[in-house]
Amino acid sequence: MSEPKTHEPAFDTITAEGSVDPKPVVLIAEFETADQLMSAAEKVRDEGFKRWDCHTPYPIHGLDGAMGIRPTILPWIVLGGGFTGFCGGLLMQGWMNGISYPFLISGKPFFSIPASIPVAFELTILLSAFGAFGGMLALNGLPRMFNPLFRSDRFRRATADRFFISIEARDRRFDADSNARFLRGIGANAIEVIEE
Amino acid sequence: MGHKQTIDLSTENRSLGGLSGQLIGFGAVLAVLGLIGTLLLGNLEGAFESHSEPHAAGGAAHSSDPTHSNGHSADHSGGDHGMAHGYVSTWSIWHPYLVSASWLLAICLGAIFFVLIHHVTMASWSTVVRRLAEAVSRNFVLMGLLFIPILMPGQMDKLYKWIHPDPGDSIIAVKEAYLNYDFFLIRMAIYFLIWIGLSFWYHKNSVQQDADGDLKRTTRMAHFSPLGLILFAMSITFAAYDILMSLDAHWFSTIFGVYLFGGSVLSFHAFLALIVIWLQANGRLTRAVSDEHMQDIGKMMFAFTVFWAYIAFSQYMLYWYANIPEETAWFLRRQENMLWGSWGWLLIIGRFLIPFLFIMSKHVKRSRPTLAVAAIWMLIMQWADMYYLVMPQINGGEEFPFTMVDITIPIGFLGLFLIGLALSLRGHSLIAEKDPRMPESLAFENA
Amino acid sequence: MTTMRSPIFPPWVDTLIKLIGAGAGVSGLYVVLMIYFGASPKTLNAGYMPEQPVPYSHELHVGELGIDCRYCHNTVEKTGFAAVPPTATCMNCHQNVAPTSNKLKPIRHSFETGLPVEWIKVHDLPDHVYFNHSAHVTRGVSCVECHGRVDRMVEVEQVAPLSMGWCLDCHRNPVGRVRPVDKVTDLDWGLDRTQEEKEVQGIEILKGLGLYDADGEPTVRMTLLTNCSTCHR
Amino acid sequence: MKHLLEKIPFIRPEILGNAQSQEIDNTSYSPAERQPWITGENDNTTITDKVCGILEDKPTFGWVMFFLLSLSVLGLLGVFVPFLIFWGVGVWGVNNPVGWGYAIVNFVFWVGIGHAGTLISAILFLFRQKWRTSINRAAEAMTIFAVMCAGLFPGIHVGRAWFAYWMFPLPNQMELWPNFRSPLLWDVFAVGTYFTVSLLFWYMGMVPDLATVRDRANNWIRRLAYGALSMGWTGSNRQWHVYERSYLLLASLATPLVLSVHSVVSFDFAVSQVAGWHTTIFPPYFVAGAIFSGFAMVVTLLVPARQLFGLKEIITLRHLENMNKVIMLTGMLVGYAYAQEFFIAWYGGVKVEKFAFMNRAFGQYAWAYWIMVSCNVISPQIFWFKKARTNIWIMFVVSIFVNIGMWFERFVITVTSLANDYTPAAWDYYTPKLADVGIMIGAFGLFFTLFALFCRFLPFIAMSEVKGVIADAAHSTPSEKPAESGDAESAPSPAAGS
Repeated sequence: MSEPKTHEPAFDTITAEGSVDPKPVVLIAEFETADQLMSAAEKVRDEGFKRWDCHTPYPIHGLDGAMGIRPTILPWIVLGGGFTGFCGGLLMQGWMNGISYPFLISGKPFFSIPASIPVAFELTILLSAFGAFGGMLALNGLPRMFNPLFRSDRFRRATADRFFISIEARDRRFDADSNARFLRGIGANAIEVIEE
Repeated sequence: MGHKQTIDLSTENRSLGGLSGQLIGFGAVLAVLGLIGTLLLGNLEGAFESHSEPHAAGGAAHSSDPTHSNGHSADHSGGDHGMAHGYVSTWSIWHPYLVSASWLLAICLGAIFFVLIHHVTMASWSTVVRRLAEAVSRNFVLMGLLFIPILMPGQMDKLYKWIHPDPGDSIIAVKEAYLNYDFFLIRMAIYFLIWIGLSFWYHKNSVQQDADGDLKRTTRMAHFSPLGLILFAMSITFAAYDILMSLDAHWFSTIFGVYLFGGSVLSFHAFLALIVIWLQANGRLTRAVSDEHMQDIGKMMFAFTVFWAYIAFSQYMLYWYANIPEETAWFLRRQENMLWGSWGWLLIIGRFLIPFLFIMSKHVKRSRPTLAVAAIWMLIMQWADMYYLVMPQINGGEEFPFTMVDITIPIGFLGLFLIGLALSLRGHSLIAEKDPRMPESLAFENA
Repeated sequence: MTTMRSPIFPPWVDTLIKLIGAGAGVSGLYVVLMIYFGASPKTLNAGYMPEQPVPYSHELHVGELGIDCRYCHNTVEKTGFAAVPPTATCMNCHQNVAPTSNKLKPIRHSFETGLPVEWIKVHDLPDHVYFNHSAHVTRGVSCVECHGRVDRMVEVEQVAPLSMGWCLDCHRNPVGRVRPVDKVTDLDWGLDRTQEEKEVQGIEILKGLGLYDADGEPTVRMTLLTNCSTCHR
Repeated sequence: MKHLLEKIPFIRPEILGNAQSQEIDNTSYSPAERQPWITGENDNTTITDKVCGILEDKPTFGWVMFFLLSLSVLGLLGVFVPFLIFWGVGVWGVNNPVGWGYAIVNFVFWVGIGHAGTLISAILFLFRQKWRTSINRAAEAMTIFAVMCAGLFPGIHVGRAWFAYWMFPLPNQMELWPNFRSPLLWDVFAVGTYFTVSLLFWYMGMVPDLATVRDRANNWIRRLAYGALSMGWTGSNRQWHVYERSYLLLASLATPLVLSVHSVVSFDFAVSQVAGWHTTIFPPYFVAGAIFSGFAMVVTLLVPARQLFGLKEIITLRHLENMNKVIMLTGMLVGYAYAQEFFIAWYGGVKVEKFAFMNRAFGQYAWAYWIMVSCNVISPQIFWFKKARTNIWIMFVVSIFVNIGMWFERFVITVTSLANDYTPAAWDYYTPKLADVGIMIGAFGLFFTLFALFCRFLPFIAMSEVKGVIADAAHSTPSEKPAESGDAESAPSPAAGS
């Protein structure tokens, strides 16, 4: 990985405005098709990179495997939310109508399971959904308004019709030159390094 | 999608072959066991005495109990509550018989629904198992035969009070135009004609396609399926009213047909999972039906577990909340005493809660042993549900009329059912060989 | 080739979002606490002590001289409304007692002209509440339960919040708050009793009213105390 | 016929919108192969251009007219809601014995409309129905707006609208809690949860598309607005992984939720003892009716929208045909429920029940009943014919019929049972007043205004999902053929496609 630089670097560099001592933070490689990305991703994974990612306009079936992403813990968060909602819903109704404010109306029991099911059910769903949405944001670190990737104009097509691999400078195997050559070799048609 | 290798069907063992003998043998053993058990235990418990003695009834477990002395049906139906009854309150052998018959009928109903709905939606994932469903649905013939004894003139009044209503029972009098013996027989004939017709026609077309590969058959089956579904919907609804709801001729519920439907589809998927697991354990269809398909069958089991609970809750909730006597009577018999009350909880927990939590996970659905456990459990629960619909009328729900024939009859019927299944599966492929959607089905993945 | 570019949002936006999030949480909590404590009738209504046209001291008249509440508020046992006494009631005594007092000038003026003294109402319930004094006083609910130790007040102030929840507190559990009917205006009553003793006696009184059964369990009539239409007619 | 219509200026595509897309018939069935969902020569680039174009190009004449018209209808709400709040609910026609009038009819109607969105986005997602991708965004938006319209009615019906928050279990100085045994409170939870979850689902589905719009934006307002809304989405696959899981979970949560909402709404009626309301089939029947009316509204909206925004290749005839099939199916389910109600009313032998249903069909509201039956049960039957299912004019007309019919269904249920209840002495005929009608029409204005704004400012099609469908189609066609090709070719297939 430490070959001497003998030619012009195979990538463009984008530097942050007003940066005093620009250092590379992330490298992006563009691919034309999803298939190219898929096979490239497998190779990047096999190369031993850790802090890298693919960027695609739509979720690509099988890419998780190609990247070696492990299953998320999100279902457990959702299950926890649902459990809280159901028990909380029953306890809330039992306490409010059965203990705190028992109120006789048309001879119905203060608290009963059948009449409590609808509200407990809705709260189960509501809190599960909060778990699913909030959990998704938390696990993905969103919202993340600032991202060095947004400095690249080319990268704007990542949400439209192009496929990208990004490698962070924090990765142990990061080296702009050799990484760029490696990615070119596996089908990237453009490489950019973003510096800050 | 495109990354999965397509399975070559020609290397797959896809005929029942020697297994048919095994299945028939196993079925025969069960049938004989059931028959002997029923005769023996039934005799011990006095089940057949009712033939000679019109009022004799009740299980042995209770016959020694002085407070529930045998057979005073006249007392019970006329005297006890000072009101006319819409139901027969005396136990007869036909009660457990009907429980078991409706239990297996539900599986057949689910099977024909499966065939129809997958044609109407042009679904592909299910193509690999559709032949099995077609074979199961052919057991309607057996079910028709099993229902004949109940419908005999001298026997049916042991189940259905409306045949000989109490004098002055104005509620039954109102519905006499519908609830009368002749019309009932005609309706039963129509239901079974519809069911047998649909199942044979779909099975025939499907099997013939194995030979000629005619795509028009697929089109024709798809074209007929919406009409088939309408026939199915109407027949299952009124069959549910006739066979199960009219056991208490005073009681009524508009959702009752949907209730039977939910349980039917659920128990069919459970049965389907078991057939597949059994076939695969014997080296049939080992690769054609993949984990992905099992997961989908499991998903349907999960979905209909929830659906059943939804329908059951809707029915209970609306009657419980409004608290109108003629509607709650049916539920009161089922929850006013410990035994039937516990049975209700058994259904809530055993039929909904446990399966719901158990097969929620994808791993449980994809693993054969766990799915088999879930499927067997669900089939037992379907039986428990039918038991709950039929039995609590006896003695107005005061007692728990469990006898050993409750166990032996379903075993015997299951044996017959398996023999019927073996006969239907025999002689042709276990898979709809030339169905145009087979490649898609084989390559199916849960994405 | 090197190009320079700035992204849509600078890095501090993410910090700002976190701060806003935390700030929203804190201010949410602040609003809740403000409403709970700040807007509570305990804060807003209790302690209301308007200056009356005549500095009438309940402490002097009731506490020291021992005039019974019902001497002036003479309708409490018969009607829903606790009458504010007419000037004539004052003059029963004050024709003779301190007849020339400067403080009593408005009283004398009222007596002469027939115009009422413009007392300021302290315990004022909303119009949609039908509070009936006789219903309470004749069933053993003492004046002190709602009005506090008026016999020690130089100027009358509102002690209780008089909120609906406060009313319901007692309506849900009246056991420890009732006393023999003849002790209703005895504001000192019960100081020598423990709460438990009061409750034991309270149950006996409520039994007499049919609110508790012979076994000391609340009867279905108890639910009338919390029926909407009991207070909102 | 079609050519004639296109000669009328207002229907001519170039006046209505940028209709550069072509109508391509992809509705023929062949058992051997499936028709593509997206027609024409479309790839990721053209899809992005077309969908983003709707909100990047200048508004079309058709859109401006539609928006202004909706806005002016919305004005009715601005007039009548303050009128109602100022004077009280006496301005409505409700009185004894019909204490529930247009307000609940409209509430149930709009909640019902709202069901299609979640059905399409959640249930069809679970059933892996790829045709949802072209229509789910618009349908979900429609759901949100319909539920907003629905929420309006209970909100203003409480009389003192500023106390509407009493419906929620908030700690208060009165030390009171809501009555959880009341089905109306279940409604608060059901509709509230439904709105919240639908909103989350809709917004979450939109995040990747908002990022697309952000990345194409060429002025700072758009970059800022869409940048903020898209939360910094980069299409990262590590994020897609969690995102897809979350989407699946939300779909599996929304599925029972959508069933529960109209079930709970049906409880408002069915747990009572009012004859004609108290029927156990109400919950599933209301759900079927809700899906029925919701799909009809989707068709009503999408048929013009695909024309207006040039989306005929993305929302294809086959999409519309499938929706029409669902309309036909649910229409028959509703018909099934009508029939069961009648049968059991007779079979049950309860006189008041029997009277309630006979009265519906032949009593003073027979006109409403038969409007309902002909619109809901009879009119969708035309979809047995494929020509009708794939003709946009016919489906548009039928969808309007269904909307009318389903409104009348709620009217029939609510009013007939109350007007002729257990006390014949109190029987009366319900007549709405001006404020009833004004608020009902105004709610349509609110709905269409919001929908028009959505069309202009948010991505109308779930681009990222449509791209996935295109990718799947590209993958599956070549790779699945070879293994069984021998068999497939041996079959005489040419006629099968017709």
